[in-house]
Amino acid sequence: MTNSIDTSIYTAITEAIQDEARRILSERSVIAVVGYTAARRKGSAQPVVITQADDAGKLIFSAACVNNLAVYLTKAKKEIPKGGKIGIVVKGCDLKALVGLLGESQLKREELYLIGVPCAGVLASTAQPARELTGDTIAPKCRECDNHLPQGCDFVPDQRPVTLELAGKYSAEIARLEAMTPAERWAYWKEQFKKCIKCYACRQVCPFCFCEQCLCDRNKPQMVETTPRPAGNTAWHIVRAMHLAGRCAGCAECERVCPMDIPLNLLNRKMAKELKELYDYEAGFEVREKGPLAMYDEKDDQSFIK
Amino acid sequence: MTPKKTLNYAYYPGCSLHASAGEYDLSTRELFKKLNIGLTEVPDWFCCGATPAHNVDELLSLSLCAKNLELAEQVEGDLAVACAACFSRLKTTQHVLSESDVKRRQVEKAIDAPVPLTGNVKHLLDILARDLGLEQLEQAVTKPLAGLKVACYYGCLLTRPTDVPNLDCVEAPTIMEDILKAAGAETVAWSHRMECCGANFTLSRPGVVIQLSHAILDSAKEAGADCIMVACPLCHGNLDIRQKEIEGVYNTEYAMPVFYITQLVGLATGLGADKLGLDALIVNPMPLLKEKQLL
Amino acid sequence: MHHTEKHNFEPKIIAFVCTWCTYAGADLAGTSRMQYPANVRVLKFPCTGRIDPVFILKAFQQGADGVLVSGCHPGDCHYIAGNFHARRRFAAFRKLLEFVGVDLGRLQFSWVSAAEGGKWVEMVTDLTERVRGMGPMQEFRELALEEQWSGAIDTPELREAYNSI
Amino acid sequence: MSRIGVFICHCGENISRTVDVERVAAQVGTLPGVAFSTDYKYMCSDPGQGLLKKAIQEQRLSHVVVAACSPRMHEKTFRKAVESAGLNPFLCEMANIREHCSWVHEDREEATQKAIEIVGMMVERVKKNRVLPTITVPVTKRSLVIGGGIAGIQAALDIADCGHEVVLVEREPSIGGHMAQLSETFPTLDCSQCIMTPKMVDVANHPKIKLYTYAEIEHVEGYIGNFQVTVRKKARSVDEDKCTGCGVCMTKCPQKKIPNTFDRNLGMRPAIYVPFPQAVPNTPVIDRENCTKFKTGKCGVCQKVCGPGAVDYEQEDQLIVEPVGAIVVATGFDLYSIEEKPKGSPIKGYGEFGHGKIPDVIDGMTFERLASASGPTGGKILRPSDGREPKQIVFIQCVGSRAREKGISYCSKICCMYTAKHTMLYHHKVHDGQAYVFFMDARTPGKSYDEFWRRSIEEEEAVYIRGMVSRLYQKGDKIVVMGSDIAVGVQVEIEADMVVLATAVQPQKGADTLAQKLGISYDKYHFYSEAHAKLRPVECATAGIYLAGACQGPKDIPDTVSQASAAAAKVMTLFAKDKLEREPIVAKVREAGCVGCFYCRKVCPYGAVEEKEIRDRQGNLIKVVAYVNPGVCGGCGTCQATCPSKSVELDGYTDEQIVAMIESL
Repeated sequence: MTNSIDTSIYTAITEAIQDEARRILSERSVIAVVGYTAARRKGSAQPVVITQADDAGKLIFSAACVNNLAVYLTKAKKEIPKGGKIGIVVKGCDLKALVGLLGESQLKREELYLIGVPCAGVLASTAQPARELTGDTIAPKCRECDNHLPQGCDFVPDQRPVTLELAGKYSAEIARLEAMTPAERWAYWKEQFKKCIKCYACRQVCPFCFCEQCLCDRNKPQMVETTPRPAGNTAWHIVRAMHLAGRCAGCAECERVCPMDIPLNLLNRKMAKELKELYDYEAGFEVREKGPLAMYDEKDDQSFIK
Repeated sequence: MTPKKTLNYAYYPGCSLHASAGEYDLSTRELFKKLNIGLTEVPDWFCCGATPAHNVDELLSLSLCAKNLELAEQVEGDLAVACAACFSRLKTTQHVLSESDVKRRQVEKAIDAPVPLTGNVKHLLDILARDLGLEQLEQAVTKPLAGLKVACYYGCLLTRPTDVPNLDCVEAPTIMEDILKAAGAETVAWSHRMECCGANFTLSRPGVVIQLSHAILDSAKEAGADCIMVACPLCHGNLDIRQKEIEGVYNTEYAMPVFYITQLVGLATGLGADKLGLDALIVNPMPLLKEKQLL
Repeated sequence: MHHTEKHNFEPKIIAFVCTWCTYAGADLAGTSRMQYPANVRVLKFPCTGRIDPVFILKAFQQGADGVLVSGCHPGDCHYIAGNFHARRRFAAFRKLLEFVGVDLGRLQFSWVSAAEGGKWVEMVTDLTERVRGMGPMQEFRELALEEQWSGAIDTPELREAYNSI
Repeated sequence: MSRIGVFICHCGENISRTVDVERVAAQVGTLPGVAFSTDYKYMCSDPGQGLLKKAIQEQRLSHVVVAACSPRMHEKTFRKAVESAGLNPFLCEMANIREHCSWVHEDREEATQKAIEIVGMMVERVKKNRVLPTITVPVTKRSLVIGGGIAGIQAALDIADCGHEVVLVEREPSIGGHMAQLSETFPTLDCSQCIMTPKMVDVANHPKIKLYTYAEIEHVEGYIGNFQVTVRKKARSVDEDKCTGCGVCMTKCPQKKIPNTFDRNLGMRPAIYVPFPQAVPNTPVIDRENCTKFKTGKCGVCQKVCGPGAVDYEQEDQLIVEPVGAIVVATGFDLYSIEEKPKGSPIKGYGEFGHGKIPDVIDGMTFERLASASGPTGGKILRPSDGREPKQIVFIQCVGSRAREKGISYCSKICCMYTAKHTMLYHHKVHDGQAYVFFMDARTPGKSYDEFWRRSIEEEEAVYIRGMVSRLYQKGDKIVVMGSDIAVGVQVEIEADMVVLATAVQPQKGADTLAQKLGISYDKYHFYSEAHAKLRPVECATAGIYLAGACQGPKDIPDTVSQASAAAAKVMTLFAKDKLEREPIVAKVREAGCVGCFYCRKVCPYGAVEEKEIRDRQGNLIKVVAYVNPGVCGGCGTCQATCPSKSVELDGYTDEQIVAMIESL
């Protein structure tokens, strides 16, 4: 097949991750490693936390390792033992989220041991886990990936991913929507938001939705209608996109877990694009104290203000 | 000697180098060949408009350079320029057009093409001192210019005005001295390295040129220089071709050879007089070069 | 004189303003007895920095046909930099609203100082007339009326199952 | 259930002419929660307020809405009235139905309808109002003055004379600043040290002034009335209590070849030294970088010759914490240097003036030292290169100032005057010499200033040439000055013996770092920013911090002294009360919801947000949350709009109040 993607290095990466995890666990330089392991269904993978060097052999890396494990360091950290440095397996996209969390005082770099993965891409949520990784089965976010080789990690296996030039789906879709009239766009999103069942899986999986009490769950005052009606859904998704603006680096987990297939990452990518154009800001490349909406320049654009 | 990286440039000689300053063109090509730096002449290039156009018609002067910049896009690599006046005009055009959208649109309409504003326009000095690097240049020197005291003359346009050419410190550059030191020569500290030679008044108001160039020659001599080095055909014309005339007016004698930078660096890399066009210089450099045993 | 004629549609305009500049500017319009459409309702904030984008959303959901956000000119903020933060926040938020299909003609941002009573009148008048021309903000209103739980799962099987209940 | 009272004011006829006030009162009276509703001719009048108070007591009202004029007009009046009736003042709101309604609309029906909605909106809002206690902050009646130049000295003396303790911190070993370096001062030509040194002695002897020299500000915490300032007192290597100031150590020090920075490196000083003979305190300091003892371990002469045994090589830096209530910043200025600047610096040097490499091209301050009777030449004007008297001297003004291409576009304000002074001093000392001045404009506003400038031309024979200098170069032992005279339109060349540059006034080095420690703002040149350019010129936007002198912008001595006294007056005003009261419109953190992302801290214009650790009973850290210091919070609410979980809330403008208003419409 012409657009198949070479994932042969994943075997070597798996070995390297296992060796490294074994080393750091046996030296007790970390107390746990968060990584991926094989799941029951053939070819699939799931997150795992290992605390014993003997369990290092459980770790894998494959095209099915889609999850962003960063979330296990913040709100899902109940799974993680306390009181020491944590090792974590990160793809480039996951690393961007981690970088954001470091900037938002949610994590401390010295408490992490980052095992970076040279990644050629992972499978789309719609593809069968056992399928070959191709230009057709690859996750949409991987098509526009600019971080195949994570930078600034403590350990990165020696392999170099071979990547394929693929047309970006998000940028094309954003351009398509931007070309519409407001009414057409409203109709499009209305259909999308109507589908929402307010399961909040998008919120649950997002590394940046780390608030202990979400604004949208408050009832004094009720800022956002909580029922899964179109009005409340629309408000929820607008507020969500606004809260992630300048922070979301595009791990696209929200979109992956959405049971109703709402193109959530599209909103996030649109905001990222706007902030890049307005303030030349891109999330996730370096740990920065202030995001674009927490700072200002006296010369900022104000052409929209009369 | 091979440079660590391959350097290739589009080359814009400019009118002078195809006429009165043929030796500058020749020595540039030969030196670059020697240093393994590729030069490809921009096809179909034409006059940059220096020096009268910008005094007469701004749109014309910008359009001439813009078109040349556009032509240069066809050739791979940054654009190498030898003449200080061409360099100044091309850089000014880029600067003005990137500052003013209105002018850029006018020019684009005039030349019927987009103006490349981001391409690098580089003077030879920049290429030798930075792209190739002084260390590499020093390694290429086989016959160091030992004992030759040179007054490096920058003139007006290589570094000025502030923020346009960005070649070196605007008022106290050292790039020529750096290059010549790498070539083994001794450079003198002197007062008139940045003064005007009269440039384009050479035909219209020779009186002014004689006065200004005299001050330059005088000061170089006072500083104990054996010769002057330039990187501009106009300066060269005033200091070299008119030297005899100046001597006559002021009743003095300089016999001060005026070299192009490529000629002196060429000598240091072992190129012969024939490949450097030394015979084209009006003030005969041979006695000096023989005295210093450089030929 | 202002609108002696009656219109078929009187838009509801909600203005979020800072107390130091725009609120004072609106006061000045009053003391100068300037006239403008009575459609605007003013909500006073200490600073544009306090204005949460959610309020704008809430205003539209509450039936506003147009929203005006106005504060101190850059450099004049009583709180040093609140308006600078607000400027970035709203630059981003309006792009988001635009992307989900809100016509930005209904959302106006302005700097109105305590001395600009005339500018306040102009802002309110312009926005009111513009929104009047655009007609009512139907989008959020219609949305609020829709009760269905999930529009996309509208398959014949489900419909049949629903009807049989 | 709230019992809200609504009072509709007619404002004479101002409101009632276009708004049907009775109808508004009747309509609003039906709103849930409204227990009482009435209208009255003049609510703000004594009887009007009486009506309000009576209703509160008789009707047992829980909240009040007064629908009348703008709250900017009478909110204070009605809140006070409400308070005197026993209610918390913040349970009263005003609905603006005059400026925002009756005065701007003519249609009675429309205006009445709008008034009903405005009042209704405020009724919904006031239901969510909470009791807010007035915030009082104690005031520590001591102040810190940073910088011991004339500005700092003046401010310190004024405050101390008023009976309040002052901590004066100076970076150098002696106070005095730049004024101590000057020879004479314009426009009176009185000797600078003669007028300066008595003030320095006053500082040293003042019982209320605690002086730290050779000391810097390490750290500042706290807020108006309650700052904690950590001062680093650098190791002087001489015990100040023991030293008698006899000076034997200085005469015996074998290392005497260290350029004297006080004399602009024209003279030499020993390694143990006082900057100048009139220094305050007159205690020497060891320059450890140049001292043989510290470099090689050998020598120790000063310790041997010191009678009282004051020399202490083991001395270390001390950190001292000083509690103060107010801070005056008076760090002064520095001079632009024409030397080549590091790459990428927005400020550029002067290659055309030789980048400072021509020895007889000096700056104005160096000329001051040459002209000073206590200077390195004993007041003779002599060339640094060969000690000859310059017969032709050229002064160049606006070197760096008003030169955008060099990175500075402002006017340094003092150079026209001091250059005029220099030409006079020169003429007084070198009778057969000629002074030339290249200038762009002569700017001489100030009492007796223009007369002084004219005197330099008319009586002291200085030749003023309008135009700038393009180049200086050394030719033999002369300096050739190439310039233009734009008045005549010719090029000018002068062969000078000495050139004096009036270099731009810049903020003191490290002004930005100090500003960051203090939490005050500064402009792109690092001059400190005042709270308002016209109306609050000596206050910083950060409460409790005041500015004096050239740290805020170029200034001459009279302006500096005036501003210093003004800053002192502001401090004294603050100290006149025992407690500070402030409006309780401040942000508060809901700790349960805060996840410590500190977005609030990132956007807070006041630096009011601090970290607070939440621990369990065993002392284990649970989480770190934000804490808003109510003394520092300015009350803008930017934090709340930014907080993702709305865990910080601005009292008086809570989400509940605002949403209630929106939902009422």
